[in-house]
Amino acid sequence: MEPIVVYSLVLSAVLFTMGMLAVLVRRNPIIMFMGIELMLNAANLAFIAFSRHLDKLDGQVIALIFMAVAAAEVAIGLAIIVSIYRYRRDVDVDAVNSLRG
Amino acid sequence: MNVIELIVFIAAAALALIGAAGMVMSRNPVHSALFLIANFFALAVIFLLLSAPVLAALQVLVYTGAIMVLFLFIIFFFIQPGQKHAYVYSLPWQTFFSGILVIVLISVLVLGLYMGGVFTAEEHVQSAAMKVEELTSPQALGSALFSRYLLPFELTSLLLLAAMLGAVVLARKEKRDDREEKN
Amino acid sequence: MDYIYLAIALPLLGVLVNGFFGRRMPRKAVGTIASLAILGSFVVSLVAFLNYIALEGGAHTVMLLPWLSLPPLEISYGFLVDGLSLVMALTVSLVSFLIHVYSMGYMADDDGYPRYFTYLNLFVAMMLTLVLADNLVLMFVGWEGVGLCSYLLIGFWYKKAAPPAAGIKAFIVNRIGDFAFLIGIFLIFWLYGTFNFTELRQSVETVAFAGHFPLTLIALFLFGGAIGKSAQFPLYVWLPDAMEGPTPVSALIHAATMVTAGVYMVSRMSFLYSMTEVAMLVVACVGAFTAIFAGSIALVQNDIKRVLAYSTVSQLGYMFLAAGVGAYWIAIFHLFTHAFFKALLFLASGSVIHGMRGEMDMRKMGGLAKYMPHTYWHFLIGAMSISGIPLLAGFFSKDQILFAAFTTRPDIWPNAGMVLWIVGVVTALFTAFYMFRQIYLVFLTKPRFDEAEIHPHEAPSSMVTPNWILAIGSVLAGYIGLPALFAGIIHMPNAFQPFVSGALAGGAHVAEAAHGAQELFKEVLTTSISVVVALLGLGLAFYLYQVRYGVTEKLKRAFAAPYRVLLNKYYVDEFYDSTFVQPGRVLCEQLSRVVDLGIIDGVVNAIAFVVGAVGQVLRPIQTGFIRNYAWYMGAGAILLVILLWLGLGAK
Amino acid sequence: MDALIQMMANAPLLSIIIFLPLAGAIIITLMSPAKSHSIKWFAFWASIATFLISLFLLAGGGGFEKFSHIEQYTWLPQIGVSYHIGVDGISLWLVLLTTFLLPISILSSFSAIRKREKEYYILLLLMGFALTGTFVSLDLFLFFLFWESVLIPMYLLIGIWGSGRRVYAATKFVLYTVVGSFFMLLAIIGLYVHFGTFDFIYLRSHILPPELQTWLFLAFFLAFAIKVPLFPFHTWLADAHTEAPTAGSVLLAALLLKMGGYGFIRFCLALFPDASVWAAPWIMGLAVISIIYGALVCAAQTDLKRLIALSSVAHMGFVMLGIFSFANTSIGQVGATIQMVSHGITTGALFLLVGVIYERRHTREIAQFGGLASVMPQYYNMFLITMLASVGLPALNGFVGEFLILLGAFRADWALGGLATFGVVLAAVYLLTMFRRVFHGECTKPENQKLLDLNVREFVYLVPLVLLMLWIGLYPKPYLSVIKPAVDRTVRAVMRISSGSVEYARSGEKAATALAQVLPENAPGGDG
Repeated sequence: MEPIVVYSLVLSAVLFTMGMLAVLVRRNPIIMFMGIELMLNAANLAFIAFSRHLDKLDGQVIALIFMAVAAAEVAIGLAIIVSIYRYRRDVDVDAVNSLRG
Repeated sequence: MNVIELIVFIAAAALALIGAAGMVMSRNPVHSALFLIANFFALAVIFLLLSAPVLAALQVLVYTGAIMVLFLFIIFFFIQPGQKHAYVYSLPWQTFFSGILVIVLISVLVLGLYMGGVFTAEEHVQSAAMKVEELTSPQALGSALFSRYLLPFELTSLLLLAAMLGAVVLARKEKRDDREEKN
Repeated sequence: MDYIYLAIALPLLGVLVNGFFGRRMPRKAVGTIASLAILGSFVVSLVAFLNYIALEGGAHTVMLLPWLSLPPLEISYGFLVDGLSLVMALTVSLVSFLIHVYSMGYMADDDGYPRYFTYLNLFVAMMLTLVLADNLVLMFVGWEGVGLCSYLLIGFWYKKAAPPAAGIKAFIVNRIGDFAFLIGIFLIFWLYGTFNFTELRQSVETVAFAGHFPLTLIALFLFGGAIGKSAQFPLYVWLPDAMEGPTPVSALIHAATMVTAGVYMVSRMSFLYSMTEVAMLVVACVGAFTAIFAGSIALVQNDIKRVLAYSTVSQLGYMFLAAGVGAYWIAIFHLFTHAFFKALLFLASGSVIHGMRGEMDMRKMGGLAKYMPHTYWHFLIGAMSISGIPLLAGFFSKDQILFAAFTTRPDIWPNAGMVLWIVGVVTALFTAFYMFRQIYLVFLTKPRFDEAEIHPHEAPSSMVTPNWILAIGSVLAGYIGLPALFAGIIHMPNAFQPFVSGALAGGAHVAEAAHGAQELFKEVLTTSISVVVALLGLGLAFYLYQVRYGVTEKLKRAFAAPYRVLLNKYYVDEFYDSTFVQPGRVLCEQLSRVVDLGIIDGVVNAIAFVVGAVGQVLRPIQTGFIRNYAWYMGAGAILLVILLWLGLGAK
Repeated sequence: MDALIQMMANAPLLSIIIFLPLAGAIIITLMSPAKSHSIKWFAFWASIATFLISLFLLAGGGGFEKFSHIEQYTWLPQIGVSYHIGVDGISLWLVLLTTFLLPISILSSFSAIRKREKEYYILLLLMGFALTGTFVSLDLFLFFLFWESVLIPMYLLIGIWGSGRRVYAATKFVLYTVVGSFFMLLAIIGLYVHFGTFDFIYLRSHILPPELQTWLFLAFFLAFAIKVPLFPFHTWLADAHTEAPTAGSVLLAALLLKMGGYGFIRFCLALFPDASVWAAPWIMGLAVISIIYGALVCAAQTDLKRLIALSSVAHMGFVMLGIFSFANTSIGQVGATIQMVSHGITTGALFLLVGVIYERRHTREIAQFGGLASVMPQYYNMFLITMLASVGLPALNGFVGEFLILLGAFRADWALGGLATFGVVLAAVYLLTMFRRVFHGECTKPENQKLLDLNVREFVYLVPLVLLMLWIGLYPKPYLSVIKPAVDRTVRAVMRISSGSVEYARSGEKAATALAQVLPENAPGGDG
């Protein structure tokens, strides 16, 4: 495999992990969203790396579709955050725990 | 893979990593947004290196252009700047376990790559140069989208429509009666 | 004569009429309809009786309707008309008719009048079904039907506390007897395949089983049923309590008809009993023991009806003694005569109670002869007849029983005859004593009550006339079955025995077989002994109660302990209560609370609790924090990857 | 007239009988709850119509040995399920009992039910629909469908219109039955997997090898034993009865319990003969325990309805004893079938009678009553006859069933038969003591003194039951002649196995040796 592909795969792994870290650690939902975006991008990177490696367009098409998905997701996510925000002024994920067992 | 590409790649990778770290660590949401934008630019460059010009452009246009702007828009409008949320972690165990999980994740991924023989495989002989350009050219991608991948393409449009509707419904201002009913 | 079933249909008709319209009809009408119904069945049985004699025809069955017809099992509404069933039918219907007439007067002012006559008619219908049935199951229908009617009639005055309890006691004790009867029925079916008496008789006599075990088993189980119904030793406790019911009921059910059902059943199944020595001996011994046991209790009872109740139990013991020694026709003959004089005694005591405004305790009576001359004569005739004073019905029947017992010689226990005879004679002594004690206490001694306040009066004619008929019956009834000894003297051939024995099995060792001079001598000996004993009893009673009245008090103090035991009926009731009733109640209580609610429900509720508890354990996982959930998702995803990877790796 | 009968005979009678109540229920949903009067009478007339049509089943002529009035339409061909219904001697009387008791229970709840009458009558009609369906379905899938659909209306009936701990009782009732029927579903699927079809007629003619039968039999056994109820599984019955409304407990006692018994005869004996013979001694043992235990527990009850419910446990113990007494005659099974019908009538009547005083005094505690005989003479007579039928007095319907069952049981196993016969005595004990405490003695309590006697409506729905009791008791021939051939046909397989196999040697031979050392082998009573 070409070094460029290998390196980008490694990079994608690291980025994905940092994205997850952001999601798990941070309490501000917006940051969590950014973490998710980052994870998505890492995945895109991996796809494109493989597309390059296998010389097929499939990887890129999927990456493209992922972007659309990501956009949709962000729209909904932020709308929820806005409604939470309007309801209780500050936005702290841990405060919103009324839906528990 | 010649030396220039390597240097560019390393620079971009470094930028990406810094962006990601900055996004995670920074206390001010605006800063983390900007860090993320930097990260996306670095990724765009790497996409170019991986000969995916269309996606690199889209990455810049869609991700940084649309999504990050939306983020910033939300941040500016709804969250007073300078509002430092206390670093007090409400879930003491959460960070510790997350750390463990992250380590496990990274080790699994890397091990997977290693076991998959990624590092040892020999050079992939470059087929004809021309094939690469026309392989990843916008025309090829466009025709692929409308031939083999027509169904996913249409479904994505449907998805976007749904998302739009959802966002509008969720974020609209309540009418007067909703507010009375709420408080 | 194939409309014998009318004898049952008429009383049933009476039941329907009185049952539905009784309340709306005048009292007189209700009483007359009921009595006419019984008179009708008496006439029908009389006609059948005359046909039976005229035709010299043997027994014949009248098939009415199939009842349970499942191919191996054929039970139908069939009625057997033969000597035995006719004698019973005649006795039952005649005595019932007289008692119905008597009840019209006795129950005149009772508010449950129509209900009383409905139950009485139902009783007679059921008794006739029992007597005329041609198969065991239909007999069982009559058997339980009679038990039901005795429950209803004993508990007739349900407002008071005691009668319903006595009614239930009677029904349940009868039911225990019926349990044994049912087992007998099942055994018979699975061994012989049929219930019909005639078929059964043929198959029992033809299918000779090597061992007699099954036959004895059947006989004993059937006898168990008879013990329940005819109040023999273990299951007699219900009869004395049955006196809670109206007196005519006691007269009809607990003296003349129902209690004799057991004797009838044993005689009807005589072909089976005579095949097993053991069962016969058991019947005789139980009969003898009950006779002397009940006789001894009757000596000291103070309630006028309870004395008669125990006397009935004792006389029934005599009948079973006769059946046990193989003299079935004598048992039926004693049953026939007993029906008359015991019904007479009960009705006479009814008149006494009626006259004394419901007073039953003999110690508060006395000197009633001058107030109630008729009733006094009735009572005297009845007493003399039952204690075996010569020339009266009781003498002839009881004497032949003693003679039959005396001469019997079962090879299991050769001198059983002697023991049974002695027991019989002693019981005869008791009988004579307690009957005349009753006469003195009630009629002859000084009145021990305030005459002005109660001013006893003679019973109305509607009660006295039936008693006179019964009195004549108690005198003449004995002459149709004279023992051989007297038959010669008054050349009145013994008509009863040939008439009845057609249906009965000729017991191997029945007395009348050998009639040599030596037998005659034995008969004279036993007869004279029983006469002496009867007079002795009379004299003893005369001495104790007439001559020196005070002495009985001293005797009671002298033999205080035995007197108390006898007075309390050997504490049998208390024994039953403490060994069966109380533990039974506690068992039910425990079963219901501990086992039903405790264990079984406990297990079920425990399972429900466990499920709940498990739910509780898993509850904290849902913390509500999104980041926890995110973490779970992440961990899950990674785990999945690892598993997949391992899986792929493994392949 | 006979043209009408002919037309009726070949019309799809059974489907009409099943779906008419359903149609009635649907129409009632359209009626407005305000007009409760018209709802009540409409429901009543709908059920009466069903009953009259069901009488045409008899008019159709033709013996009921094989299944008659068969209707078969393919329903889910992919998995081999067909809407296959038919009626034979065993199920005929149960169907008629259902259509007969439905109008009675509706009539009896006219004054008893005040709230939400519309839903109440809809549920009652649904009960009729589901019950009739259960008794006539010849396709295991269809049978299971109807079997489960009975639960829903019953659950709601107990849960909403019940009294006291009704929710607990309703849930317990549903859980018990569902657990049982879950195992039955597994068995049904097992059969389907093995044979590829749910059709009962096919399954009946292709018997599984003995070793496979045991587990499937146990699954069916559990489902039906809970429904019967047999000894260890009976605690739901007492709660369900005490808390159910009058009409509910009438249907529950008279028909739901029979689903278990019917299931045993129709499915267990026909489909798993070897397993039935293998399990017979155990089940007979449990049955006898049910009889004795049920009776003893009854004696200690203070609640009238609970007492009658537990008496059903004892009576159904007799039915189970009858079903599983195998001894080359089918007397026991015929007795069990007729006993199911007569128990339905008797216990139905008893619950209606309890309903009468419950409506007036709103209490079921026996201690509250006393001396009712003097206050309500007509009621006293009616209760007396029903109670005597329940005790099993000859010339009334209880005796016919019990006598045949005990006769059969005695042949199969004389010890158990003898013990069961003692149950007859216990029955008298608890019923008579209850009767005395309620009716006899002085009428002391003021509330009891002013109780009114039976009114016309109550007479209308009690008299037919009493007449039926007398008819079955005095002349059961028409009933038995229909049941006998059908039972023989169902039980033939089991008979062949039980007489040939070792089991027979153990149970039958034990009876033989005990009874007679030298019994000639072809004892006259033998050939069933």
